[in-house]
Amino acid sequence: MAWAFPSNAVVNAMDHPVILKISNLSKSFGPVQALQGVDLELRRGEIHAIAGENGAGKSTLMKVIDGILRPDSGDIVIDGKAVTIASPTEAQKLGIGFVHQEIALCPDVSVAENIFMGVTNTSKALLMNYADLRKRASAILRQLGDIDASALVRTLSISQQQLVEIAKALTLDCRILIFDEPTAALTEREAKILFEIIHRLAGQGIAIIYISHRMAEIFDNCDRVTVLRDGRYITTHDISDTTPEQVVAAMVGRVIDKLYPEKQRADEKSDEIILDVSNLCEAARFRDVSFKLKKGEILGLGGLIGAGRSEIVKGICRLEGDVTGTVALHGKPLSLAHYGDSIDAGLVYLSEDRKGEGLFLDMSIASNISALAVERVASRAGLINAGRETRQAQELGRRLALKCGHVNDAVSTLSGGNQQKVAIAKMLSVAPKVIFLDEPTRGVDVGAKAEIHRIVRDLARSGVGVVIISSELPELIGVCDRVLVVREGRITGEVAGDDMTEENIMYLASIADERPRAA
Amino acid sequence: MATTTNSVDGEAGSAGNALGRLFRMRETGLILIIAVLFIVMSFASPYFLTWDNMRAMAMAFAVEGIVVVGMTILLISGGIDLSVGSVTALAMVIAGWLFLNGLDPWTASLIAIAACTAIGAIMGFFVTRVGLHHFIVSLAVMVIARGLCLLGTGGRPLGLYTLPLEFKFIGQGSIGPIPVVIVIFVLFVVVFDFMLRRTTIFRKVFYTGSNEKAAAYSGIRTSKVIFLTTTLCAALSGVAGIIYMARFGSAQPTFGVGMELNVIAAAVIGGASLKGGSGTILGAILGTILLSVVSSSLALLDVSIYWQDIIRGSILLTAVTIDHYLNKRRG
Amino acid sequence: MATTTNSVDGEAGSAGNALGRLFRMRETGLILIIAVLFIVMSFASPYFLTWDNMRAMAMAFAVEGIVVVGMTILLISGGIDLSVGSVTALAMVIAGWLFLNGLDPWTASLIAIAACTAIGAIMGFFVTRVGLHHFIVSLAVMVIARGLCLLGTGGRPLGLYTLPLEFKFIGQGSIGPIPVVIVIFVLFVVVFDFMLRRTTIFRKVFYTGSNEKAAAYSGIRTSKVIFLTTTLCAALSGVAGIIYMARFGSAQPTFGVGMELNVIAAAVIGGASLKGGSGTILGAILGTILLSVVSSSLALLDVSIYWQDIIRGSILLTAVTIDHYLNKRRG
Amino acid sequence: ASAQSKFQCKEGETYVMNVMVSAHPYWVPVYQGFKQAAQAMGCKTVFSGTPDYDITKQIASFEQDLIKKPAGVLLHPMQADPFIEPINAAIANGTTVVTFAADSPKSKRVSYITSDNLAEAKFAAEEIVKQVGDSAEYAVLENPGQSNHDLRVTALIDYLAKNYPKMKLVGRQASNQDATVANKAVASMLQANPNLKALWIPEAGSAEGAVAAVLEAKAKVLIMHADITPATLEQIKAGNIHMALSPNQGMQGYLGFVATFMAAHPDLIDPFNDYKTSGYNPMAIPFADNGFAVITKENADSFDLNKYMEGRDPS
Ligand SMILES: Nc1ncnc2c1ncn2[C@@H]1O[C@H](COP(=O)(O)OP(=O)(O)OP(=O)(O)O)[C@@H](O)[C@H]1O
Ligand SMILES: Nc1ncnc2c1ncn2[C@@H]1O[C@H](COP(=O)(O)OP(=O)(O)OP(=O)(O)O)[C@@H](O)[C@H]1O
Ligand SMILES: [Mg+2]
Ligand SMILES: [Mg+2]
Repeated sequence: MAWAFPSNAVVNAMDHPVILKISNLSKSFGPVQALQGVDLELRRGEIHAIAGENGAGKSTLMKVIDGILRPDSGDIVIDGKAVTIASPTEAQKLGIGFVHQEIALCPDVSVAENIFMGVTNTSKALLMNYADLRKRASAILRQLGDIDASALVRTLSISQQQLVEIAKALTLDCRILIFDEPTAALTEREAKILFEIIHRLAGQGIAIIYISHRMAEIFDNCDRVTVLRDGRYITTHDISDTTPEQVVAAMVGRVIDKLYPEKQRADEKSDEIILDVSNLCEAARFRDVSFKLKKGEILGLGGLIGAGRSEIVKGICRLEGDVTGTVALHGKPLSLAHYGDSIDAGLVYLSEDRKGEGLFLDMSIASNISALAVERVASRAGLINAGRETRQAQELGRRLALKCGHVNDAVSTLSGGNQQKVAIAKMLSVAPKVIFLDEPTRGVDVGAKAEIHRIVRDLARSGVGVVIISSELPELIGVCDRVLVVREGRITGEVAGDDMTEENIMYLASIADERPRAA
Repeated sequence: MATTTNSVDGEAGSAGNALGRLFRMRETGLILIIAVLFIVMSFASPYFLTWDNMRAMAMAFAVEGIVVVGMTILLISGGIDLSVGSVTALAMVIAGWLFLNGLDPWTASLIAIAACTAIGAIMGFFVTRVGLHHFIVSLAVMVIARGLCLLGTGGRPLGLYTLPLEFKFIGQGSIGPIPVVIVIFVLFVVVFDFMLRRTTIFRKVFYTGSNEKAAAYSGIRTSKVIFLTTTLCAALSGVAGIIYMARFGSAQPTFGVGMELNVIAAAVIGGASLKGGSGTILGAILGTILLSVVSSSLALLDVSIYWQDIIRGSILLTAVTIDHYLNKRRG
Repeated sequence: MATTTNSVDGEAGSAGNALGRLFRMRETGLILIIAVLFIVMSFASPYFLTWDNMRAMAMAFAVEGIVVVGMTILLISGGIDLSVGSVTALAMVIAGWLFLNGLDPWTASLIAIAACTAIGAIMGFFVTRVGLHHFIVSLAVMVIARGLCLLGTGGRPLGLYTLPLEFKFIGQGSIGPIPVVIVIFVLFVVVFDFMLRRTTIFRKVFYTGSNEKAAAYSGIRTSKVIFLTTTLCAALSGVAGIIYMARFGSAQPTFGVGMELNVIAAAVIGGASLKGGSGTILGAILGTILLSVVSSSLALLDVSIYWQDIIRGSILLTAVTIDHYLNKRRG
Repeated sequence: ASAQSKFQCKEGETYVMNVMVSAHPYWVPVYQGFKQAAQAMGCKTVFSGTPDYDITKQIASFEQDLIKKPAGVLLHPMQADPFIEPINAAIANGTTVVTFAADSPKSKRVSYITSDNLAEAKFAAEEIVKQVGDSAEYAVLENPGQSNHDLRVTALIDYLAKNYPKMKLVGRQASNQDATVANKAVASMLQANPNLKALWIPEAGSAEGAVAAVLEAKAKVLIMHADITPATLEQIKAGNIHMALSPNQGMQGYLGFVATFMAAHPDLIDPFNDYKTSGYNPMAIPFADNGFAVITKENADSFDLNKYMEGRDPS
């Protein structure tokens, strides 16, 4: 993917009045200074991107605007009037809506009720009108994707939950709408729909704050971009006046030359098969899945939301479901009964749901990282060596550019992207033979993302089997040597080399049942 | 659609007729289990299906059922209250003491209920403002309220035989063939069940209990919700205390020891989660009925007391296991 | 840039000296509160700071402390056990009955502990295989175990005065000036505290309790962990029952009613979360000590029994509030 | 047998004994006495009540007894006033009610059988003075809220205060029939009062814990308690408990049955009084004392309940 994107920004947004002005805002968590003298100016009808590395303070700034956090100092001016926003309720009253980076939905409650939770809260009506809620929820959901409004949220996949979270914000009658990495869990197609909606809202005069680590999105859709670094305000530019390279440089303080690592070289190609999966079936979710993973290559799995990619990989690792079929590692068939066996055999899986399935939020960074195999930081007698555990965390943390206070702090104090890094560090803490990465760079900043890609490539070179699931097509294309496309629980095609284009993958993912496999 | 709706979110689900809806309800399993128990019992004892026995059984759980209502709502919001037994006793003691000191029983009862409500508010304060856990706060209050009962009575029950007839009517009277206590109980259950399923205010209780953060992000003042459910539960315990007083014509400082476990068990059997976010009044009341019918049946059958606990516990375990499988099968 | 962020290798700044570490410990608040209580009491009563009184106070919580150990571990794994009181009594009854029927007391005790372990395993089965909640399973078992106690004794305490001296030594003997009971208690506490902090097996208990799904996604067999903690808690209740038997020289079928609340309260005061994932043995034992010292002090000062509950509850509430603020301030 | 005697039940005539905390061993010999009298008169008996310490449940079980239309119920009402209406309703519906061990005096129950708690307390007080002198320190354990236990304690304290003013009450702790609680309370009492000479405990459960505390502190304290359990019996034999006063449970049950039977058959008597015009039950005995036993080392062997129950049916 090239860096140059045509800017289709709404040019005249600059003439619109300023709706939100933040100046000199600071916020600290104990010793951590998350924001320091930050300024931000938001105009009516503009789409304003915020960029910054993981832990730069983007989410913290948004939480301050939404009244979730109280700033230590600084002013917030809305429509020329200084305000203090003490709670999300007050933010709502001021017309501020917020799509959170961390999905915050009520699992025991229906999709429709979740979407209208804020509305119900302020509603003057005494009684619930479920039929009406469902109707209105269905109408909103229809624009976004296929989700049953009366399903319980707990039954949805993480991407579907992300869509519900977006739908929720759309119901609010707001003038400022914040999206904190809404597309991290979405595929290209859903993202496109989302941008259509965002442009429509901006056209109606709503000011949009848009946070993302995907430069392409920012340059395709936004009018201006503000960059934060280490909790400080760096710069604001019109999109038309800047380039992705400049933004990235402002974010990280240096120039990142290469976004994706080198692909597998021809001379590295090998016919040695690391993993051989054949006829894998699971009653409801996937059928007849067969593929081979060769030494040295990075294999990608593409597909739409709900295609069943995660399910297949979890099935291989015996994490979920009643799976039939065979899995052979280095030619030896494995008999796995439990994920523990998979880990012992050398198969590990990074979950796409880091909060639900990946991390122990209340526990320390170090003990999160060692969770996959505590034995590795313990003596033979089974005694944990705290020093070794700390060192392991520090080493892996450094490798992944983890930004944290101390490795003994709780994971919950980390920014979203840094939490993702902890989850990846956990995978690397064992020396796996095959590593399945489900949306590995979800919410990870450009620099760290490049770093993760490089690590993954190194792993592949060293003989570790790597399978990546990503809904971000440029990533899939940029990193993988070969991509299998999954649709409705079946592998519908395979692309490699020059056939790896967004068009081909999307085609296989959405329409084609049969298409001659690319060589 | 109000009464038989899907219990999880009060929503009717998309498809189907009344029968299908009944089958999908969370409570169906319990209803079936209780029905089986009734059928078995009516064969086992000729006295079981008599009006007098039904009345005696209903009287045994009716007042406690009001506390169950409060506890269920509190559990849904994510809280718990161990003090219900003590607070119930305290309501009796306060009202009884005031009455013996010359106040008319109605005013005395109102003051007692107000006092219990205040205790609930204090618990709510410690939970929402100070940030302590419900368990430990209500445990402390349980001990304190029991102490107040002892202090107020010197440990001796207050004889309130002189309560006026129209007051005793609450606890001892009948409307036609139906005891007033049961009428009051049904009223509370129906009203709160309806409110919990249908009103916007009580839906916030579900949101708060299911994911407090998500609720807060949607602008719901979750501390207020938790404060109110905590207070409501204590207030309903107070109401129960007053009805008990009218029924027994006395105020017993040791009343309700161990009631909390019974009440929580009923709610949990009825589908309430200790983690918050789910539960229904109907289910909780069915749980109460199940526990009560089992106890009453064992007494009616003259089962040896040395066997009663074993049988009671086993039936409880069996019932929740069956209920669990029925629910799992349904989805 | 931000002051202490960025430093993955922050070991240096914080590890610091022993004093700093002590101050950062979760348990420091409780230690301070207990210390204050000791100081106040030693002024209030000349008998407080005597060896005999310390010994008497320690004896008062030592055996229950063993149950607290089991409960804390279970709570950390996300479970709860209401049956500890009944199971403790059942251990006494089984061992006592076997002894009276001619078995030697050691074998009898081992069988009793094995039986309690089996009960724990059954609870574990219902929780992990059937999928019921700990609360309801252990409630049913609490009732059943109590029933078994009654059945085994006909409700009558078993007089075990004839227990051989070397067996009674467990409960009544001293090693030097220190009662054996306290030695056993300290042993259990030290061993389990160490294991919980240091061993890989017990670390998995934390993972499981903190986020069961994530633990499963880390390859941990969470059902096995929960099964084992449930079993362990029941087994330790059995051990406590045997020590009580040796100490009192009798087996009482009604022993330990209400013990569960006390034990859970101690663990929670000591920092265990009812949601699982956190807690320490040391903290739980400090919680036990706090509760016990308060009770003992009130008795020592001969406070009117009508005031004791009120004062006890208030001190409890005050203590957890102070502890909460101390922890919050520390960060 | 020729059913000539009028002191004989009709076919199926049933008498119920209803109690709370029905698994408590106290009821066991009472019910044996109840049954022995019933068998002598060809009557059926049922032991009923609630295993819980819960008045609502006891009332429910009492009302369920009545559904089966027994001839009479010998009732231990957990609380006095709550039973007024249920007892009166029972009598109105043709089931007679006699109370025992605890009363519901404002109800229309026909008779009340009990041991005299005041007499027990007085006896205990005299014994304490006899053993430790009339100017010693003593303490009591309590079970606030349970009337007969309250009576045993307050009566002893009042009696000593009135008759032996130099006796000094130095400790009053609630133990609520729980051995561990009693153990803790007595341990603290002993610390606070090195000169403690005597301990009066209104029931046996607490006594078990108290003895252990006294032994653990190696103190020399005279322990006396009411009621008896196998464990305290052993302690009496060993000399660690001085004496126990136990209501004569067998007679309580026997007398209880007879009184209930008589109350159900008022036609057996035609006394010289106004019952015909006033309409009360001519068999009424306002209060009958079943007496109490003094248990010491010497006679302890006769009070082994487990031995007594060998070969007997508890239900
Ligand atoms: N509750 C908290 N306690 C302590 N530190 C916190 C807390 N929340 C955030 N921080 C710290 O504040 C800093 C900014 O975090 P923030 O979540 O705003 O980053 P971000 O820019 O949104 O990063 P990302 O791109 O990874 O989402 C980080 O160093 C983070 O560790
Ligand atoms: N616990 C569950 N119960 C029922 N259905 C589920 C469950 N989890 C996932 N599904 C369904 O299984 C299908 C496959 O989901 P999966 O998460 O594997 O898709 P995916 O290809 O990984 O896409 P993405 O992760 O981007 O959503 C979806 O239709 C999803 O709704
Ligand atoms: Mg963020
Ligand atoms: Mg997926």
